Amino acid sequence: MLKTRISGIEFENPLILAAGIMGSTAASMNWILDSGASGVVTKSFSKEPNKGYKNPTTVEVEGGIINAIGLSNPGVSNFKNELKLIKRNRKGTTQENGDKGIDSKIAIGKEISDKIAIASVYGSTPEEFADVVLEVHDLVDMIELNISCPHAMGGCGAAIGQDPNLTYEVVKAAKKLSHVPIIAKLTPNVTDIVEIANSAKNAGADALTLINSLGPGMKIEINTGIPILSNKFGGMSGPAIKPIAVKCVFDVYESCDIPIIGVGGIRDYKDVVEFLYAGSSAVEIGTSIMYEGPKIFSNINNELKNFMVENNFNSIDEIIGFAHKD
Amino acid sequence: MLKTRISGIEFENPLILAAGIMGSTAASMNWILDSGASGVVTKSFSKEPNKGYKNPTTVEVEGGIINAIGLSNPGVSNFKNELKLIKRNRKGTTQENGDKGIDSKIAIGKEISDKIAIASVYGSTPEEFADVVLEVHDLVDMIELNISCPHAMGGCGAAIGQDPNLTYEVVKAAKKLSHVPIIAKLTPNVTDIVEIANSAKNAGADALTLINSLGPGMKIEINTGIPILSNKFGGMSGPAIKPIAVKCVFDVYESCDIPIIGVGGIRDYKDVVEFLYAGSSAVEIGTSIMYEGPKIFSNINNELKNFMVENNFNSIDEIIGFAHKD
Amino acid sequence: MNKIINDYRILEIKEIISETDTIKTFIFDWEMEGNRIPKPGQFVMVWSFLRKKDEKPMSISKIDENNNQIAITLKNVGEFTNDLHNLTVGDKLGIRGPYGNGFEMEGDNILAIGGGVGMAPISCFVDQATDNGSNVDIVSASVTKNELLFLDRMKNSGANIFTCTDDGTCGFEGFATHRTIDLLESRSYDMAVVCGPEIMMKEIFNILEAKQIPAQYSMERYMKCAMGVCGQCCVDNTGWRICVEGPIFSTEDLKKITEFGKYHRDASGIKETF
Amino acid sequence: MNKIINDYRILEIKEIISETDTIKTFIFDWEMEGNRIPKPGQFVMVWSFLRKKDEKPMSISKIDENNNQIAITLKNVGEFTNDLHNLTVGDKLGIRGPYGNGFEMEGDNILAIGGGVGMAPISCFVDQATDNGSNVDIVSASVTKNELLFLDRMKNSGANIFTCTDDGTCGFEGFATHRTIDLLESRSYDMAVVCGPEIMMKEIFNILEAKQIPAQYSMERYMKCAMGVCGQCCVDNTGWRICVEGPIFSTEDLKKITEFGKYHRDASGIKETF
Repeated sequence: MLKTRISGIEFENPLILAAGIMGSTAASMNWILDSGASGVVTKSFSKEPNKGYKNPTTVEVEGGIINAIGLSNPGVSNFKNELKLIKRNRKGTTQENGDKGIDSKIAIGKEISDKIAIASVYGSTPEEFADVVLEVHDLVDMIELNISCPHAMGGCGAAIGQDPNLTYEVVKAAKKLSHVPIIAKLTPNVTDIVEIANSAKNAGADALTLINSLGPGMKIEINTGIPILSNKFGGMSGPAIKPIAVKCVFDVYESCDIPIIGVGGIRDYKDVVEFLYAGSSAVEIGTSIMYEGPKIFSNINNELKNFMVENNFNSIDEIIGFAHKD
Repeated sequence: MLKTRISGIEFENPLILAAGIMGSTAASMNWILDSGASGVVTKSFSKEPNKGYKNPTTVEVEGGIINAIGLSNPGVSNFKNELKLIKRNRKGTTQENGDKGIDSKIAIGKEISDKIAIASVYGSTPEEFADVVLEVHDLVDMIELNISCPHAMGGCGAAIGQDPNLTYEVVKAAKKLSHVPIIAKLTPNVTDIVEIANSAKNAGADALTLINSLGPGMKIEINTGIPILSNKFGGMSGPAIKPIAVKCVFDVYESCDIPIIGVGGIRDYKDVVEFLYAGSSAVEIGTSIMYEGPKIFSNINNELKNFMVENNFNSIDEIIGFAHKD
Repeated sequence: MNKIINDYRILEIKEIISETDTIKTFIFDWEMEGNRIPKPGQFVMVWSFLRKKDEKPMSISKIDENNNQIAITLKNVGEFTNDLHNLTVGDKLGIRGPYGNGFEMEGDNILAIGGGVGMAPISCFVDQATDNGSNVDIVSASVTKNELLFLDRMKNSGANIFTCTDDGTCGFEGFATHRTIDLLESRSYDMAVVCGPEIMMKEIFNILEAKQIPAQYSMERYMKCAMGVCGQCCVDNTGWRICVEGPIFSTEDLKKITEFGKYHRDASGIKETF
Repeated sequence: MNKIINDYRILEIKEIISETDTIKTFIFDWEMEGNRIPKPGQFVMVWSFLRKKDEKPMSISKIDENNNQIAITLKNVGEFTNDLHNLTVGDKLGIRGPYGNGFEMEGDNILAIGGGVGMAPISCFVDQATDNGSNVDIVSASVTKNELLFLDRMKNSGANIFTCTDDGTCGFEGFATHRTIDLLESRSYDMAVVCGPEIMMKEIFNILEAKQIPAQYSMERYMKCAMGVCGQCCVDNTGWRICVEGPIFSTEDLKKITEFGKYHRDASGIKETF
């Protein structure tokens, strides 16, 4: 009932772990998958290791957090070892996490669908993206291009996704080589996200993830007058950015006919339904893990099923884009 | 102690009513002034009357509201009658509002500073702006150009402020004729707000107001799948947009040397201080009136004074831009 | 920080009562909980999303805490109310609220004056007052007999009803003002509550003022946000917001509302005289 | 929805105690209120903003509910701790927390094992246990006599202290492991709490496991958000977050943490073996 498809790949439900949240190790991603997510997006990684910014890298604000982790990652050659350990084939297997959170009654001993592993990759040039794609495309089911991080250094992240031409070049380079579908993750911090979406589509992107974190924003500590994040500013995520993410999905759905994965502020099944109504085929969940832990995935799946029964929806497909019927 | 100056105009404190909030009548603006604001920005008005969008025009979201009122206003010739009734000269005068909110003990019978009236005007062409400016510049102390409303129709609002050239032309046309300082109010919904700020400055803007509402965003009703606002989307305001507003102020302060009025999500004195630290010379307060009513102005002024005493600040000037010292 | 109630409840119409040829009452289930429990005089914002989308403030005309229901009562006077009059049981509307301040009970001898569909908030208050054991006289006015609202309900409440119709088809022939003057010759009251066309309320205001009877009036203005931010419903010369400081105003308050009985503003803010 | 404590308190350093040549304790006023009241074993994030800006997790080394104070105790081991060691009374730090799960009391006969600055959370727990009237034996280990922490405080708590130093300058000459094996020959315990270098903890783990003594261990990993989102502090093979599911883990939990005693990850996520 909860099944959905993106670019020919089937997800057992529409809930995917968002990039940058508990995605640094196979172990934490497997925990998320055991907790009910149909797929995971890894933390973004690059050709070379990157320590990211000094702390503080995250601070709470009204309705969410702002963060400037700075794309820390161990580099593709180290990270491949993690990718290999993501348990994609789940027939009868599970991991025991005891009372720390996994609903083991659901998982243990059952036939379980395959899970989807999505690598989030970044770089500063089309060549860098291509190099990383080549290294990992046989280890994952899809690749999400991070061309949208609002606190990246040296020409990475939003420096690409705020420019339609760079967006085109990077997506094209990745798509040309990849054995698996390419998803472009876009930034809302542009004058017109539809323009960027179409650049990505024209370059061959199979799907889009909307949106990366908002702003960026900053928080200045009141007693000291010092911006709290060591990078001074960071991308905003959490419940407050949802209206803007939903609007981006709504607009891009009307003007760009490739599947959309919605992300931004999802905390419960109502938020998921809103993103589906707006035109998302699936959603990613990240910051709200802060409030509820990994069990947010099974909780929302259960709520979503109830909602669908009560409202006579037989499939996720029937909900996708519903808000555009008028 | 709370005095601040913008383009040669003295404000008795840094708190100004933001455009679009309780600014449709002289009566409501006088109430706000009696409640402690040093100045008011009117609701934006245009050459011709405009009924705006049908309801619903406002809906609550996490951390604030989204609205698409649609720039409703009675047109400049009607609105001039309201402008004439704003009580700018306050020597010994006050208005009695009894127990509905005004702290009459403060106002009655005292020598009171003059209050600042700021007209917010909009149009779709430089000529329309110029026409409206000419009609009202003798009735107000300053004029704020709304080139940033994210839900305006027909080439008004953000359609201008998202384009550096249109921004330049509109500001230039207004500045050329105006007897009073011209403030450009900018939208955060651009790839690079500093670029727009410099266009406004180069065209002669005396000051900038940062930021207009964010996004826009949308909220889809969960049981019906219908976008709630009749305009489907609207600008987001309220506490959640503060980090993004503060970042805009911070960036523009570093790159564009005209005074900044900060606005976005201010709810208490801490928020005001944060905007001052970032580089605002004054702030505008709007949506938070929803939570506290007009008394928010006197409340914050009192808190702000306490903060300054406790932290050894003798003037607002000492706080402005403090976060840039490093 | 006040919590504003601003999430819509999408509610099925449980029952529709055709009160008169032009007036219908719509009944909804309503969770009576915390600040969701309405006070007489408060209003809700009613969002119609099925046909032409629009949203308007509507006084609550019945608060039934036992059965967890509320009602609104609308006269078909324009596009929006006409759309609503075409709805049937089972159709849905979005409702948010309640908003505003409501009537305050002051004393035991109460005069309640309602003109036309203005009986909506008045009947709510009468229910409350008679439940409390107050003596309530109602002046219920309309153009003609068939337009008199809630007669049975008001009788059952134990209030004394003094009807008046312009055409004399029921009770006194003439306006609410005349009926009120008549009543005041022989009776005295601790308080009055008034709702009806603003011109009527203005005249009642003068009558009650002359007799020094403290009164509360239910005001109506074009409304957008209903949350106290947009400024659309602010009145001269105080600037008060009908949606927050109102819609109920005392005699003393109303003296400061200089536009009372004179003009209101349309959606664009242009003044329209009554 | 859990409320995450994530606002900084900018706190003056009220007192600095030079515990040893390389270890200092910093004392802060702390409002003991709701989920701000720390449990032994919890940690705070300490933001240094005066010189080189950085932020690190630090175990709470003293919880003084009577005087509304907490303390942290740091060994000067690198750039960050060196910066903090150069602060003086009156300087300020940003503190947020407390975070993590803390030790759980299980039974009355307690063995507390602390190696070096690992005594910080252990001493907190000993204070609580002795207050509760439990019997507590402490194995306090360090390289040399001058580096033994909190000796007077621990004596005053009523716990029995069994010191050991690598060079034999105080108590037993040798490691905490040897001292523990010795103790366990003649004594039994309901539970043990352990904090120290991970290699030491791993050996203690084997010793206590052999004796079937339930134990709780305080783990440390590179940390960024401390709010359970960034994933930086997740451990193999469970994925648990040290900042939320930890930092205290039971014997049973620790058996599932396959990287325990083997490796940890640096800021970029690269594994470093111990």
